[in-house]
Amino acid sequence: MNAIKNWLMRGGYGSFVILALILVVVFPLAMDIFRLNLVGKYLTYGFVAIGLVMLWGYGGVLSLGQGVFFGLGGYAMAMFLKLEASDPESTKIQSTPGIPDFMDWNQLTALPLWWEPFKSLPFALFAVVAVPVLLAFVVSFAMFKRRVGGVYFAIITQAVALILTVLIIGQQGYTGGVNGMTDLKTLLGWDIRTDGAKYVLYFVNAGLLLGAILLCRWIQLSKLGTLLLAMRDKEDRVRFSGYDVSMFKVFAFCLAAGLSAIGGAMFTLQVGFMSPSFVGIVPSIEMVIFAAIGGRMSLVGAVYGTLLVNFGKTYFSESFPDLWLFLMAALFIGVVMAFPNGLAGLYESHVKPWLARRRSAGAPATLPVPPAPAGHAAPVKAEPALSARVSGQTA
Amino acid sequence: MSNTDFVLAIEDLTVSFDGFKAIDNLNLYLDRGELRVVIGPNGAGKTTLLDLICGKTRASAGSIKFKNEEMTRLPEHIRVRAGIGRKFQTPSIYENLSVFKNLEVSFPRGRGVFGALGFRCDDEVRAKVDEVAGMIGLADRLDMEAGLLSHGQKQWLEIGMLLMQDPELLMLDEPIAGMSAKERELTAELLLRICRNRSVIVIEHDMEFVSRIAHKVTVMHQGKILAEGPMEKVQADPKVIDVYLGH
Amino acid sequence: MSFDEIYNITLMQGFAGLSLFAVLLLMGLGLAIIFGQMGVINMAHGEFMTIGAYTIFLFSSLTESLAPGLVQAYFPFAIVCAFLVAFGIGWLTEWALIRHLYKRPLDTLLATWGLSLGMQQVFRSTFGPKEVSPTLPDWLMGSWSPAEGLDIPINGMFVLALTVVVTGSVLIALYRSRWGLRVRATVSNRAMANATGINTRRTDRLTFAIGCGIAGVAGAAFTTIGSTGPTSGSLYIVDAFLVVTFGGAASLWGTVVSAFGIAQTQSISEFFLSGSMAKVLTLLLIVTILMMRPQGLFAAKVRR
Amino acid sequence: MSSKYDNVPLSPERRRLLQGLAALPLFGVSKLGFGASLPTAQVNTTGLAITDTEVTVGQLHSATGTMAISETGSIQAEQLAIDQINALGGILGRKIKVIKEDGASDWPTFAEKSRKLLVNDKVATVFGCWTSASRKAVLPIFEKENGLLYYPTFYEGLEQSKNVIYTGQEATQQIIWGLDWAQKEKGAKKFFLVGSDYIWPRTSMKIARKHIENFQKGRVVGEEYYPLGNTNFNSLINKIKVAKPDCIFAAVVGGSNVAFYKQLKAAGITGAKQFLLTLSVTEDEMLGIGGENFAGFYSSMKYFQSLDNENNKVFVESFKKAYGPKAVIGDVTQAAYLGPWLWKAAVEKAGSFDVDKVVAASPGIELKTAPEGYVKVHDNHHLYSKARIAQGQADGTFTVVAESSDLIVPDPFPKGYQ
Repeated sequence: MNAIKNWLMRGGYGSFVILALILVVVFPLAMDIFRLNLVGKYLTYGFVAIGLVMLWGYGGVLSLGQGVFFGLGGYAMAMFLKLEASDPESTKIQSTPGIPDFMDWNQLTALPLWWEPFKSLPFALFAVVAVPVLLAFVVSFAMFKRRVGGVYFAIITQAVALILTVLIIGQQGYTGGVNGMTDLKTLLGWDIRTDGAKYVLYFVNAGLLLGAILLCRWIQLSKLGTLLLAMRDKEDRVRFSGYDVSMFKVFAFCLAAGLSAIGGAMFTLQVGFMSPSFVGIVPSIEMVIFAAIGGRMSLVGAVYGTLLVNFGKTYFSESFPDLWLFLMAALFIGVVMAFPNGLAGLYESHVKPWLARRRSAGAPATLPVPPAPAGHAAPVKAEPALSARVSGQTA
Repeated sequence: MSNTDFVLAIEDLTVSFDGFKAIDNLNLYLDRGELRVVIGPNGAGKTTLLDLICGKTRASAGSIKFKNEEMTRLPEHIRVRAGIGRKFQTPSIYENLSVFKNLEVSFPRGRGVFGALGFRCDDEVRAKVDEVAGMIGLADRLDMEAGLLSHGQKQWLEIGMLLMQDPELLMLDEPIAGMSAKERELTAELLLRICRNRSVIVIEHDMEFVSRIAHKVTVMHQGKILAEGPMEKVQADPKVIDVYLGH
Repeated sequence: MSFDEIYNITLMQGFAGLSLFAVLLLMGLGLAIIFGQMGVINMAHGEFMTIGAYTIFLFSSLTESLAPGLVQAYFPFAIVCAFLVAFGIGWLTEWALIRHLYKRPLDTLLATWGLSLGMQQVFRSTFGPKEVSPTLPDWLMGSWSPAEGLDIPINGMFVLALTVVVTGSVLIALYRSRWGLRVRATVSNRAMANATGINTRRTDRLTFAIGCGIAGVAGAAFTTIGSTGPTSGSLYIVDAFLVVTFGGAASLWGTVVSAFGIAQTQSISEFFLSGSMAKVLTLLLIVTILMMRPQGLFAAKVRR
Repeated sequence: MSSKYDNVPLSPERRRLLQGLAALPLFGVSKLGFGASLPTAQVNTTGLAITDTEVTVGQLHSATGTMAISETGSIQAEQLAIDQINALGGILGRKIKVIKEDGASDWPTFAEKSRKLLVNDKVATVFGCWTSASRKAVLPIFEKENGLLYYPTFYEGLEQSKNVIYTGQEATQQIIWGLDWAQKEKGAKKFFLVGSDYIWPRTSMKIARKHIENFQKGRVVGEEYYPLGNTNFNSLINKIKVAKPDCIFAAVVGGSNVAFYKQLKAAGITGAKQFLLTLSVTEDEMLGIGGENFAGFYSSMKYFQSLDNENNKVFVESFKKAYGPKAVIGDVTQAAYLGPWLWKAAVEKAGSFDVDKVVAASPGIELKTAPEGYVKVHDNHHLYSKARIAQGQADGTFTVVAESSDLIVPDPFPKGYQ
């Protein structure tokens, strides 16, 4: 017992276990499949948020173009699903049956060559991660080698997001344009639109997200994590200790890109389509705020931040659509001005000392684990939104 | 000059910022095991010289050879791995990490991305940390957060972080600035101890300290070398006196 | 196609590039001051432009209903007012928001992004979601036709002239006025500037407000060539940042040159390629050059 | 938005309770009170949110974001029609209750909200969507959950769904007659096609090109697309000047529209000198563009606010009464207004709110009171409607100059145009 307890305390895994319980047990029991599917969708943004924790919180590099990777991952998945949905039988109404509908609308008469490999699921899954990571590598290698950092990097990632959006929209014969790729139906014959499939996908998604958190936590606890933190404060010292600082940043950027891409692919599977509205600048910045609200240093906090903002968005846009933007604005400004470390920081600075005071008599004092992910601060905060949504649903 | 016994051979080194020559056609040779002190008035180009050697600044012209290998075009981390260590003027340590972590991170293993991922703190690392910590007098402070150390201790820690890598050339920019007399004394001893098996370049203003540690002194002025030699000789040089007193 | 026609088209295309240059420069100028001189990333810059545009619209509506006779004359006053309104709001923004964040430049980015969202909603609640156009005086409409088949847009000339005036004033102010001296002193060494008796906080606030005011003028000028809606500002913001970054943030001349380069590239490639591809090409070119020369076109070499 | 549309949905428990009560055959007091003709159990066999006194419908448009500019008119028109229907006693004795959702100009949000309306709120029908992208995003959901959508915008065609009634024109209805008119009346042979870069302009221009080249034996001297939101058209205008077309055929949308016409005017291309026919300027867009910039150009639509008939006079009057004298009505606004009325007619014909029955009853539904004149639902779920050309005036209004003599048959998959 004590061994487990120690393990939980040491790595800050306690909050992880709580999150896992919430995602895997509480949500599925408390929500109907419609709400659960929504949560699943939010959690796909969680991948981006934890990627940003690694990149921004740990690496000190802010990217305003994470939507690019989310989108690329999503598109790679969507291409496979779209091809499967476009068998000659169900597209016989087209002038060229057997190719995706949007190609037919744009007078393409044959499947473009670079689409061919996406007929294979293993290739598509490989591409989901490989394409975004490769792009991330090319972009970041060039820039970090030349010491482009901070604000400049953020602005260039924005430009990349803009370029990709314009490209996707402009090349609609190959990409589906503004509409994106819609009407995705089956994965190797398995209908992803049924309630059963949505449950399965939700658990796969939650599992992957928890796995991703563990992976990132492991990286944080490795020397690489120490170096990332060290670089953020004393970049020159790290460089003059013989480390190739730029490669560490490239790694963080590629890691964040790969995670975002997995999120994108899971988004496509759960929502049933992919569109360029995720690639652009606005969604990319929104994803940054998910991480900022949760706490840019806390993996678990970032997931809570994502859930909280999205629950808020859904709730407010249903009830007070006009207020939503004001609330979003207030969140941005408030978090930046008052709680730079987000909910996790709030938990560290207020809730934890309070809990400690209450317990101070019995339990031994806990060692402060500097960047420990926050635990129960967020769910407490999220409760009003949650209960409003959950009430009356069948369990 | 091709192959030499010098650990460091700098020839015709020039760097200019928008036409202003901070280092102007400079030549400097450093022997193995030598402790060289560079002195000179403010703006003479001392720190710029160290920046050029370690790669922080790129040379406009000239050559820097370390153990007969051309360094001028190499990136900083490669120069460090070749054996050049640099300490900055203000103590540059990881304040949020423990002393132990500070030293551990500086251990020259697992320097690539995946190497760092797989790095484990084994006995070899611990032994090295203990050894260095003993040298810099922080053996009993290993678990302390580095930010809580005194100013002098921070300076020593940074030197210790360099020692973790066993560099063949160690460059220290004003290591005793802001130290108490007692700390200066300890630092001088430390420097004399560590230069036994490596070369050291020190930038310093404190003449008493300089005369205590220096094997040889180089006087810089306006990006050029004004004089070079043993302390007594340099101190007697009328050009040097002129530069120091004429201003 | 006759020689005359080719000549005319070349002239008009040349002017198209010039007027795009004017637009980009006007967008970038305010930002160059705020971002370049102060290091603050103002994502609400586009919304400050929108403030200017709505000021013109308000003026136009008021003039039409209260003093229809003055429709031909209101525009210059409205531009001055656009500057003042944006200046005032910029002043307030600096006081309420920006001054707390000087040490965290990436956080100013997030906070001002939030601000821009809020401002958009204010516009929507005040002016409605639909796009509006002020009634322009007749002298701003149509074209100047010095020869058959040659039409030079008057609104383009107006924007160009305004850009020249604004840019000129900014350059003069920055290099000839006491404010400029204070700004440049603060930029190069804040602590020293403070020590020599410059009130850097006041300088910051004034600088930020002036940058916002120029954004307001830009927005006002754009009402002659485009539309104004609650989200118009977000159309401009990335372009504006690219212009400034590409030019080299700290240099106003860089901004001028980069606006010129980007405008000519885009305008010429648009003429020979499709509109979407021209945009992609221009952006790719900018990003590639920035990757090779991250400090931008013009950057001061500083001994560090 | 005015607060009068903020309908707070019933909580699910309460709704279930009401449904349960209504299912009790003896509990028919309220029915008598409202004089309803049919018991709920009979008109609602699929568990929709219908009580003895109320039928719940959804409305799904963008109240925020870039598309709010365009969709506001549709929101208002649908609400007006619903208010009017309610004032007449509702449908099958039940008042219409609206759950309004905001798609926020974001396609995934549309998908999320449509699923909420269908799965959670069990609405009987949805009036909504504006852009093709939002419709494409919700379409699989409507087909999967068997919902019913009334879609108001003129669009690119190439689609036909059991679960959608398209109250706007598909592309051929808007384009072909207009091009023929341009050829006949204006003698246009050389066309320059300009559009924003997305599916609707591209498909429209594809149809236009085929028609011009294969059927009219004319020439397309240029075809250009600009990114959505582009505001700089000077290079394009020079290209047009080089090509010297008889007709500029335009489908530029959104904020680009305003910049496009302002810059045309500034470059000396005015209605007096150049013939321009557009598919994308209604009275709504005119507000932003400004009449002086569009004066003399032509627009091809099925409806204009200035249409001179009794239905339209009444409609315009009630619309202005509801939304102020400055309110304008564009083509889509009118098409959106048709939605609730077409649904009412279909429900009453079917005698049921069940989606399958309403869908089955829809083809052949006529509306003699439509502001645009007589319309009828085709078997392919699009409307038969007339095509009209109107010329923009300096005061921002349109003057109708031509009207097809017959209703044009909708043909979402036109042969010879693919």
